[in-house]
Amino acid sequence: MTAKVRALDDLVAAIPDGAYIAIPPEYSGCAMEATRALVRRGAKNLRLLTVPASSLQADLLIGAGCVAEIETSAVSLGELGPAPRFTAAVTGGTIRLKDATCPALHAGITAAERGAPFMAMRGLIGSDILAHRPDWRVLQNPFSETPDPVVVVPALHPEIALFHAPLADRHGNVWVGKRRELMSIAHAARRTLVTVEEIVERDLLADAATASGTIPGFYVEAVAVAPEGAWPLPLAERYPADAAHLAEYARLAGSEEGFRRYLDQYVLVARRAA
Amino acid sequence: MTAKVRALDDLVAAIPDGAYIAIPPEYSGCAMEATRALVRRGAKNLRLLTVPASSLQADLLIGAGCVAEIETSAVSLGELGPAPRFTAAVTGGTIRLKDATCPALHAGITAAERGAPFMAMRGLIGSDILAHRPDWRVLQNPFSETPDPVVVVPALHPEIALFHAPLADRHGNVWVGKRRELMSIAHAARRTLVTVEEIVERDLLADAATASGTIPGFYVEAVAVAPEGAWPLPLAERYPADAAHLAEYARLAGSEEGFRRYLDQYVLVARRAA
Amino acid sequence: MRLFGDARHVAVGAQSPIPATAALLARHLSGGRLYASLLTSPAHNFFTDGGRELFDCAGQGRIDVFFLSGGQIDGEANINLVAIGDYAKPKVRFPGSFGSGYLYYVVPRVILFRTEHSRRTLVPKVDFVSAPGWSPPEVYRPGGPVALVTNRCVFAFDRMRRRFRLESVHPGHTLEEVLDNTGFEFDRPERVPETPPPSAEDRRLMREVVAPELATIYPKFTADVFGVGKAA
Amino acid sequence: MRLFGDARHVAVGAQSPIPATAALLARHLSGGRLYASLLTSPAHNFFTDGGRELFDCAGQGRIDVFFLSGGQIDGEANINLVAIGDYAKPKVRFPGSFGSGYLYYVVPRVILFRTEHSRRTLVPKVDFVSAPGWSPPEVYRPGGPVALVTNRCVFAFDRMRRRFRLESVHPGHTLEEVLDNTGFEFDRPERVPETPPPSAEDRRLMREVVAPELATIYPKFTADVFGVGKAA
Repeated sequence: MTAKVRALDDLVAAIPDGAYIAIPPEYSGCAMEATRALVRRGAKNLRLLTVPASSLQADLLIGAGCVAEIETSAVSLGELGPAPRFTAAVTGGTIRLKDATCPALHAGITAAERGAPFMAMRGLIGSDILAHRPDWRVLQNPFSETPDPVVVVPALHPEIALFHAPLADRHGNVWVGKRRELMSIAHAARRTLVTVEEIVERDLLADAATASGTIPGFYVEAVAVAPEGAWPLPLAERYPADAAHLAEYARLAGSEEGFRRYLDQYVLVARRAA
Repeated sequence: MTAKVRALDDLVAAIPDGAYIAIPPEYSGCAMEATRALVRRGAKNLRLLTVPASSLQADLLIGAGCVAEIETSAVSLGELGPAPRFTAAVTGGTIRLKDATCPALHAGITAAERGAPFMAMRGLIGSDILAHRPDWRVLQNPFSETPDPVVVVPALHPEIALFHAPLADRHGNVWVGKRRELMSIAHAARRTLVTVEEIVERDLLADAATASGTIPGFYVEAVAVAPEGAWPLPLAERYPADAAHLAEYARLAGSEEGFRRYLDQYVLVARRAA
Repeated sequence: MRLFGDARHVAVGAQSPIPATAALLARHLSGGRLYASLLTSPAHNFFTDGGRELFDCAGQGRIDVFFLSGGQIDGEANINLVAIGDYAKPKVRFPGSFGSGYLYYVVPRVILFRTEHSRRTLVPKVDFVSAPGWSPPEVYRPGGPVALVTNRCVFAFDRMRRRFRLESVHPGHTLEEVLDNTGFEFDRPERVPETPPPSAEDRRLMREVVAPELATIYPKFTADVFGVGKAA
Repeated sequence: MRLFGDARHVAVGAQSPIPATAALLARHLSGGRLYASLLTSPAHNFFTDGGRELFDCAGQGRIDVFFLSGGQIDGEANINLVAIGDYAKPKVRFPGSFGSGYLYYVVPRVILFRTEHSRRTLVPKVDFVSAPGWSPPEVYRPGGPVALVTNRCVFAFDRMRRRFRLESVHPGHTLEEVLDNTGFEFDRPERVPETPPPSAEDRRLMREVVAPELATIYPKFTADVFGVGKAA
């Protein structure tokens, strides 16, 4: 076993162009420092799977031209309005888009976690979401004697799960606490790459208090330290969102030219001082 | 909202005869003190769902005549051999039995957690487990163009989840740590009744360290204090199995008459001193 | 609050400051009996099983009330959170459907809200159905819309007739104004009552208790509406 | 150990003291590289997502080796963990199938073990198939049996021929004894080798390191086999 703790650039280098990457929602643990490194690297043709929605992370990658396809339930800057580069890419037809609804993406991840080929879910019948998803199916519920159509979605097997968490140890065990969606995408993905605030020297699985919120190291290919690595997004129990910075992003990213200025100032430069 | 913390006898009185009850495996958190109270009460016609297997708890309830039906992947005393009252009831034809395999029961619970009518799973094709389960179905995988049969099992909706955990608070939040199967059956069941080692005065959801292993109180109907409530089975991080007592059980329960002696000595008497 | 019925658990999704205000107010008025889960608030989020738990909970029948909005809402209560114009090449793109393609079907009392009450938002027919207002009888659908609240009025939704009915017009607004600004047809009583305003005590609770709780997730909203200081 | 191949993760279910010994020994020999998950041992259980995680992990292709036993095992490697005689009114009832109806299909290297090598246990045809030894081509089956280890010998399983082949006979046992006590037909080489015994170092590790670790979950086994004191 090679050491699980890597430098951030090595972790980012392990993400090939064209990779199919699962990312979490903004309240969970987004690997923003790694995302900026991907943009600096000039990553291309990524296929993003947001589980289930995204904000700045997807918008930044799309605006920087790193993304060929996105499957998502929504990309939005929340209170600050629509995600401008996502919106421009969709109206401009420059990315492939698979519109979903949150629990359909959770269902696909659950199927992958369970090793099942598909998962059934309620809802969706009669919606245009379903009408535009030829890769989903509608079955008659085999347990019903009366007509009962049920949507089934295929298992989602991302190649890479990429996220940010508070703690990891040297065995690659990663503490996520209540943020269980991070555990789910690690289960579903073939490879899991994680940035963390800090590496602890103790074994996170050895203590019952931390074990219950820890992803075991055998799911994790590599971890890299990235202090404030979710910035400007929040990290639960650690730091809130940087509201002023996000407002600046929303303002600048409203135009292609402003977005380029944002990249120059915050992304393409060497890593910001903490 | 009535108070969530009850006396043990009140909690047991809330389980009606004929109830469909989900119970966890022995390494998890079995409400043995409540189980003995059920036997003393003379509970009848219970339908047990072991998620996924059981040991002393199911054997005791079956031997005492409380059980009409059991769905299980196995009932066994582990190193001490087969579960004698379960074995006698099956060979004697005195209970209805639904044989399963562990992940089929997890799949049924997952379907219930998700509000899905059924869950697909691999395995089982060509087994006699499947041959004896007319309530399961085999579908062609709708995502495969070549023949690909897949078993689907219906959602399992137990009326009651009954288990034992280390801690609860006054809001009914229950700390289970790594024992997530307890959380799953609480999600799937209509009513959840829990015995605990102790009630703490703090809010288990307020602290990130405990929150990640806590079942929120809105799933929990009632909790009751039962010190050493899993005895003679183990409770993780708290106490090991009482190996000598289990050996005595295995010896006595080998015969109907010995089992009656066991009941007289350990179950039908007033609660043992802690 | 009346729209909550005898709910035990109200959940509020992302980007919903007004519903969040209503939910937290209702929780305070219930003395804590009512669970109010705000998905994006660490302090008002009782979930411990990850991002899917809200949907699981709703599927289990444990969420009684949810709020949904729409870029467009039509007279059959279809909602559109996706796009205006041709889906493949839209004129306007909204963020996306979030959980609406599921929650609208399974939560018994869905309250639609849309602060901009105009013919642009309340349309005869949505361009994209994120979730339909009603479903044929063979479709599993324990949930659906009960009301639509706008900045001008309150509509109730009649599931049998598949139509909205005007319930009340807010103080300072008129029936004519509602008729002028609504793109779909709706029923109405002969005399349309005025929406009862929140009591002085409710207004105090919202300003003094609820708004500070909301400030970490909706800093802009609470600053603009309640004058509560922005988060650092 | 040879049977583990280049495994990264070996899991051991309930009631499997001998496989647990082998797995922990392999973990020690690998310098900790190999994950050895013993489901019923708090100290050797890396799972944090509840009782289902072993099965999930196996379904994800993350478990390389698993051990299964059977009340009966037949020559096509079908295993029976349920009953002898008529299923509806059995003569003998075993505990049940546990996870075999799934794990036997999805774990690439399943090692069957049965300490009682007799015509009672190794039968021409099992009375109940908890899990079949092989499946027709349309059935999803990345896993299955690779070997059967008994108290007398080691069989390899040939998935194409659907037959066992005698690999080696343990020291102190004979081919004739194996033939006399096996209820099914099997292939064998012209000269059957002797099973290599564990090295002195392996025996020391098992006795001094592995047995104490196992004592909390298999007190009877470790006391009987290694003379390690029973748990309190």
